Amino acid sequence: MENYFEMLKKDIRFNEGLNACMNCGVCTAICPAAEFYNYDPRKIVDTVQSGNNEEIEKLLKSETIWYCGECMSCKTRCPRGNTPGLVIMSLRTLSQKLGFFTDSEKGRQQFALKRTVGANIFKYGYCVATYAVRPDLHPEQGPIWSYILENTHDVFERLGGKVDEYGEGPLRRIPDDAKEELKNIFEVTGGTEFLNNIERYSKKKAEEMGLQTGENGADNDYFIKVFTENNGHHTI
Amino acid sequence: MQIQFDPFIIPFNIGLYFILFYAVIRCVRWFMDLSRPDKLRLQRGFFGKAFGQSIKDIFMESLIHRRIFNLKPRLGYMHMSLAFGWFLLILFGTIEADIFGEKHLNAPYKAIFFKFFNPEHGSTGFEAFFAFLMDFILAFILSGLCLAVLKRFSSKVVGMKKTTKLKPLDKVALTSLWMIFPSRLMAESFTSGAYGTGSFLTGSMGSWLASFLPAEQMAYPFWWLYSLSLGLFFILLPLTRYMHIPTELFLIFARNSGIRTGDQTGSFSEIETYSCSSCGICIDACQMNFSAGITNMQSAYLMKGIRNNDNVSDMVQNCLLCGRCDQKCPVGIELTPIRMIRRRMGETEKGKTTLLKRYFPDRKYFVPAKTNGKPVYDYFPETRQEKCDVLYFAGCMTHLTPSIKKSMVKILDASGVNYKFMDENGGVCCGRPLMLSGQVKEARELINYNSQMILKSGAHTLVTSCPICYKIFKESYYLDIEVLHHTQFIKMLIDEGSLKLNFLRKKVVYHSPCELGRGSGVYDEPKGVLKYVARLEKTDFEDGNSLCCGGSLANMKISYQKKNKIAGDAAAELTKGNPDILATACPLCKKTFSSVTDTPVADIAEIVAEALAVNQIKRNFIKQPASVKESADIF
Amino acid sequence: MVNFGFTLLKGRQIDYDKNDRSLAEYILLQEPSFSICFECGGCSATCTAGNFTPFSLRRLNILIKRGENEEVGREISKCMLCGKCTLVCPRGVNTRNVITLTKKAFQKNIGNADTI
Amino acid sequence: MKEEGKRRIWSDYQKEIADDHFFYVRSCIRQSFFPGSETFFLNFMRNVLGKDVYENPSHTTCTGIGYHSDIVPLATIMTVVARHFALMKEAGYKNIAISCVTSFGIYTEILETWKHFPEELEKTREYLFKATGREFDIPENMAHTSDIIYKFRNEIAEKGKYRLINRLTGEPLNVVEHIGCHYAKMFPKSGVGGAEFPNVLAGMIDSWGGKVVDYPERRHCCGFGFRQYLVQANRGYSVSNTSKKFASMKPYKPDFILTNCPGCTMFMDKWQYTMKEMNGEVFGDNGESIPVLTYEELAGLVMGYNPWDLGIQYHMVQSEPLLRKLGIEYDPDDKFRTKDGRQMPVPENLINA
Amino acid sequence: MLSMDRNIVVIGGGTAGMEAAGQLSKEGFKVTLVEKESDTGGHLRNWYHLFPDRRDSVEVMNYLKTRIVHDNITLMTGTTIESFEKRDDSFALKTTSGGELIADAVVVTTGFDLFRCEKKEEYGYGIYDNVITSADLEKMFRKGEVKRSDGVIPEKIGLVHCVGSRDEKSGNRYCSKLCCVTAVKQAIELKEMLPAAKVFCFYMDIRMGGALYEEMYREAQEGFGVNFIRGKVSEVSENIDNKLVAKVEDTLLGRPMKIELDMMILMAGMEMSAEGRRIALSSGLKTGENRFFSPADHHFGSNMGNVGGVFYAGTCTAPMNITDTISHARAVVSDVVDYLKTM
Repeated sequence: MENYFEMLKKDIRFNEGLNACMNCGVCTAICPAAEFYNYDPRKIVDTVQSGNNEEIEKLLKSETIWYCGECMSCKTRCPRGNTPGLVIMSLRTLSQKLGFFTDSEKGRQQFALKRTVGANIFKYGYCVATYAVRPDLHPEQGPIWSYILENTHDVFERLGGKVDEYGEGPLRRIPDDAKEELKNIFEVTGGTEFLNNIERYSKKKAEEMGLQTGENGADNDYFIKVFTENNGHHTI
Repeated sequence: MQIQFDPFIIPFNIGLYFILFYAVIRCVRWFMDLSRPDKLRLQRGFFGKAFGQSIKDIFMESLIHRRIFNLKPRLGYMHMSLAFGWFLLILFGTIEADIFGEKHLNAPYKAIFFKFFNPEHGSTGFEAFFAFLMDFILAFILSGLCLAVLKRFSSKVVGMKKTTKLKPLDKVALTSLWMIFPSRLMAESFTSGAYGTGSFLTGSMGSWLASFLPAEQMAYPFWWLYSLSLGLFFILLPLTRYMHIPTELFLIFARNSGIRTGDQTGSFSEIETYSCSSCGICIDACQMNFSAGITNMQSAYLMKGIRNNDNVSDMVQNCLLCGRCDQKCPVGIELTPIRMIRRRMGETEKGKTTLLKRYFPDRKYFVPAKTNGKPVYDYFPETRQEKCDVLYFAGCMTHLTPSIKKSMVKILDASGVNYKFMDENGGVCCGRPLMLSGQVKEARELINYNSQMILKSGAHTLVTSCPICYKIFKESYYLDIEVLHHTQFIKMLIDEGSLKLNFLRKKVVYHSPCELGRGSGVYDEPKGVLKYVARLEKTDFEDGNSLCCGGSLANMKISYQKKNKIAGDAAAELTKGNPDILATACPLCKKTFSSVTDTPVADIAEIVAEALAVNQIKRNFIKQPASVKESADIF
Repeated sequence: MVNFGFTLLKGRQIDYDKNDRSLAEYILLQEPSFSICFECGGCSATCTAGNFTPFSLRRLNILIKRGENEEVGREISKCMLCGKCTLVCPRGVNTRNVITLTKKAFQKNIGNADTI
Repeated sequence: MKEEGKRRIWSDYQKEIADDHFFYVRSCIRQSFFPGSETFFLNFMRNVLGKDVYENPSHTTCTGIGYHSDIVPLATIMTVVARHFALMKEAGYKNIAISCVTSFGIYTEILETWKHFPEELEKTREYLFKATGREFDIPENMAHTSDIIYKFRNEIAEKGKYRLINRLTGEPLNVVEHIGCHYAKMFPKSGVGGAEFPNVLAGMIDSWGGKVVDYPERRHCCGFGFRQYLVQANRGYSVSNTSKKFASMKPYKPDFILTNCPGCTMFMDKWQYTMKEMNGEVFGDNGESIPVLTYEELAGLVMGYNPWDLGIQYHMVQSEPLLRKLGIEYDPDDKFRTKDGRQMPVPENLINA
Repeated sequence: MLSMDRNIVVIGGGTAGMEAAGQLSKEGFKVTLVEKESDTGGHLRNWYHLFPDRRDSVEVMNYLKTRIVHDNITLMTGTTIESFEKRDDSFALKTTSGGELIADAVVVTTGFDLFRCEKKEEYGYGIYDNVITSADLEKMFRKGEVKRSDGVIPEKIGLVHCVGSRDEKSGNRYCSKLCCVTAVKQAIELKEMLPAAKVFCFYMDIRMGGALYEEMYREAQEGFGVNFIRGKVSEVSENIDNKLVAKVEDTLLGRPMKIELDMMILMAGMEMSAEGRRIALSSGLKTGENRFFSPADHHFGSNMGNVGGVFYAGTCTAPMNITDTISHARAVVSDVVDYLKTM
């Protein structure tokens, strides 16, 4: 079994985020996730700093590390200058590198994120774009949203938008060479590999679960499952 | 020509017939309430050979008060003089009346007030003999009465440290009781004085009184007083602790017919509570009282509380259940079982009592609630147990005293039996503590779980180191295998020669644990083992009389400090003779004592392990590579 | 009615001021030693039940003090009353009485005991 | 509550904000949900204040949302950000103006990282060169666009047509300010007024005549939580946190909410709709919901711009009640018209409409 | 007899300074005791009762006052030492008023400053009316009335341990050692004064090292029903009925907790005094990572400075309670004597 603690130490965010923790609990006290999930950032940091490999592996395969919302409120107050948020991020990265993320319901959702946000980045050069926010996946956006999507051009034109046009302005089309550069950056920096990794492990899991993933997009059983499934055991 | 009737006898007659009538009704009610098998038992007991025994007991206990005598002679004498004396007075009074009365088989009052109706009686020699006899008995009673009166004011007189507190009606009844014999004395004396009859007591007192008083006129009011106090006493009797007088008769018959308290209230436990004479011996026996200074929960008070239908739940819980009071109770009431029943009943509200209710208490007897199937301990793992001949169950407490555990393993290995350690890595509690706290349903779950384990082992013997576990294994487990406490097991091994033990030149005293000794009647094996390996010395508290270490799991209420006080006092008593080791056979006793005495405290298993001959360990070590732990070093 | 595919969640935050602490008060009254627990965890470490399930008397004590009676109700019955906790407690807290009193209180409906 | 105490803290956190020549980077969310805000910012800076704000069409997302959804590695996002610095260098700019708070957080974090781990900076240079052949410098000044509006808040107050005074009562409006977590919580020094009592929005509200509400959950996250919103199964977390905030601000009867993070604006707006749908709960005074504005929209209103050109009609919670309080006269049938005045269909069941 | 003609300057007229001056004068040295304030006594003046026996600080103060009444002692109040330098065997000390003092040895007893709780922004000291410090509370005790700013008697009071101690964000990594016992002492006094009030201590660890401290802790639990909650308060705010709302994790439950308080008391930690820092800089005295003077040796030289002839006593070297401070101040004398013998 690899030494996960050593692997984590290779992540600078981990070194940034973890000095010695004295379990004072300021992080949990104001953590939005701790208020609604069975979750305690303090305990995660404590487990990690113990360096216990089995425990860390459990963590990497657990739901727990996926509860954080990365609001980073924990960084502000820690009297020891830790950032539980960063520790979690490094745990999540490692969990995905090792393919452990598919062991947990919340971890599997990375697939959905890759298929939406991940895809947007290459397709539009944006993480989020009006036309990519589908009302069927976002009922909470309310009636105004479908309205805007029906009249995107008119709405944006009046507000100075440049929907799908080259040049300056909100929601302008990103020039292809820029997208190309973005792509290269992902290639060079291992971003692409990372995303493929998620795709690969998810497909493996999907097979186990006997679900279709499709080549891309959100319209497949596995996506729907991970996007909507909630076993209700995440909170009290 | 004699007078046949006088109005002053009316109070007496009313009282007498009332109490006779009342006693009959109560007895019938009690009989009706007995469970069917108990009814049969009683019938068989009453008309069977148990009858003789009962009569004997009634004579020895109710009249002579043998048990009290053995414990506290002066107190015994007091009770005896009153009970037995009065009995004789009535007996001979009746005979006298029968012989000298104008006809045979007179109404009772004739006997009681014989002197009034036959004032001249006592002149002839044969009459004089009777007169003397009656005076003598009266004197006998009065002597006891004096003690009783003194006891009220200082209980030391009868060798008691504490005496029971009274409620108002008791006082009235008590005074009426006290009035009976002095008034009889006065009445008879005056009458004798007037007619120049009477023997050494009434006669001489009478003539002296007559010398300066108008005896003729003085006598009559005292006859009234005599009759009144008798009547009043009879009528109040059911409301007071004197109810124990008639009740005890019934109790003796029932007990001798083989009826026992069992685990639920019923007419037998009610009879028991009414049989308590509040003699206070249990109060003296109770360590909660004489060590911890807690003086509101002893059995006498509990019985009274139940009779008055108070909320006794706190009283019931605040007890070590060491059983010393059962052991000492002169009436032989099963006090601990009654407490246990009360614990199962949980909170009981103070019921309101009307006068009628107090003469005829309502009979809402407690029956344990039916268990709903839903398990509480759903988190227990699957039961699994390897096969073996002997199964060893250390018990929770033993896990807190690892040296006992080690010693037992060493002994078992040495003995070479094929055994398995049931709770080596901590098992499920035996259930006794839950039982003790009255939570039967929960306890049953643990019992079932452990039973499965035990059965799966296929063992023929179950050995445990903890008397608490031992008791419940014995009582509530329905196992068809032999259950032994490790002292019994070791004794067996020694007897069959499969343990080679050295003799330790050590002076040892033995503290018999409540659950093992009084609780399960195991006294001899532990002492036998100790005699075999060391020099066993006697203490002032042997066997049934042994003390409680104070650590008892039965008491949830007592504070840590008071527990320690009890433990300290007990340890001090036991180590008076400066033994080398204070030996016990219970991990809890060991733990409790260790913290309060400098004398090394050791479980018998540890001592035996220490005495184990080295070569034998080697031998079995080769024969059976079971783990041989280093010996528990306690010396 | 729109189906959003999610709902509002029940908070885990202890709202000290909204909680009902009558249970704690009852126990403190009946068993004063309850107040001196300094949460060392000795009881939980030796606990027979704790050997099989995440049951912790230390935790239970605090839950009672905070008035988190619902969780207390869920946990309390796991105890087997074996008494090891009482023996190891460095402050001499009468732990078993705390448990029994809690059960008793719930039977008396002190501290919204509807939970058991 | 002692105001001077807050002022003392604010004086400790006076970050330096450039005065002119900004390299402008857009926000995925702001441009998708509040295009009018970005447009206003640029117009206002360029035309009203006559500043030089340059936007390079080929700048992209910073991939921040991807990064915080943990699907984009650190090295990647650092390089993407580096590319923007490169574009900036090529265009000859030294001051960067960031429209998105997530981006702002990312940029700050990355600069800090490079400070502590220079080797990372070097690695990024190599990556960027390898991928794009570009080179970059670290910006001299970095500001979130709300910092810039804050800097010019008094100019706006002077030039403005309206003040944040309730015309009906004459009282200053109760304004709840919500600061995006990533604005200063990670690096208090990077935000105006620090992390605990940020001044960036409070300052605007102050100088425009409003009254800031300090409510218990002021510092609580809006509930976005990236993956916690982006995946439907997790949105319970998101809406629950928002409802917590709203429950806490409700007693103060806020007239509107001002935010500096596009995400927060969107959520606090849309979740009000959701909560209303779920259990009929509304948090504003007299049964209305609370309008949520971006600082650009507010500045626009104060400056007297046509509300409909700012795009506030495209929130779920409509702002007419607020406009009335402010005394802004608006043309109802201009509300849903195209640029060239063509009437568009009128959307239904909006809130406060 | 070596002492007669030797003068020693003691900088700082707090507990340590007064005791040291008194002891030195008894040894026969000429002592100049310099105090920047108009009166001696330092922090002791602001304290009400002292732990563990809760004796009135005034008694100790009176004792110290009598110590410095001696012909050999020249008391210079309202005087601040600018800096000093060693000229071969003696020292020249410049006062801010331009004067100069010559001394054969210098004893620095500049003491400590209380941590400025404003720096812990999330607690809103100086912003929220009813957030006060341990020192403020002592003043209230002295006045004999504990009230909220609006004059209402508080019903729920929280005491926060470790404010400005063990906290990187407020620049102090060390433990101030006395806040825990102060908190417990004040909790008890609060309960005595307001028996109806509920008192909460928010702690990370309870460090009750001193004699009879642990007993006080137990007393607080057993006798006064003070609630101890393990968790560092993370954030304080004010709600509409201007009660304080504290957010903390009940770390022993692993759950976040919210509690309304009428009053919150911050246990301000101890820091090297500004005076001390200034003198350290101007006169080349070594200070440690904790910014206190670092003595020549932690075990057998805790009174000696890095410059021969400069000595330290009391809390200018580390947080200390009155008892230790007085012992430390007495100990300095023997070091001074040894040093002057070699001159």
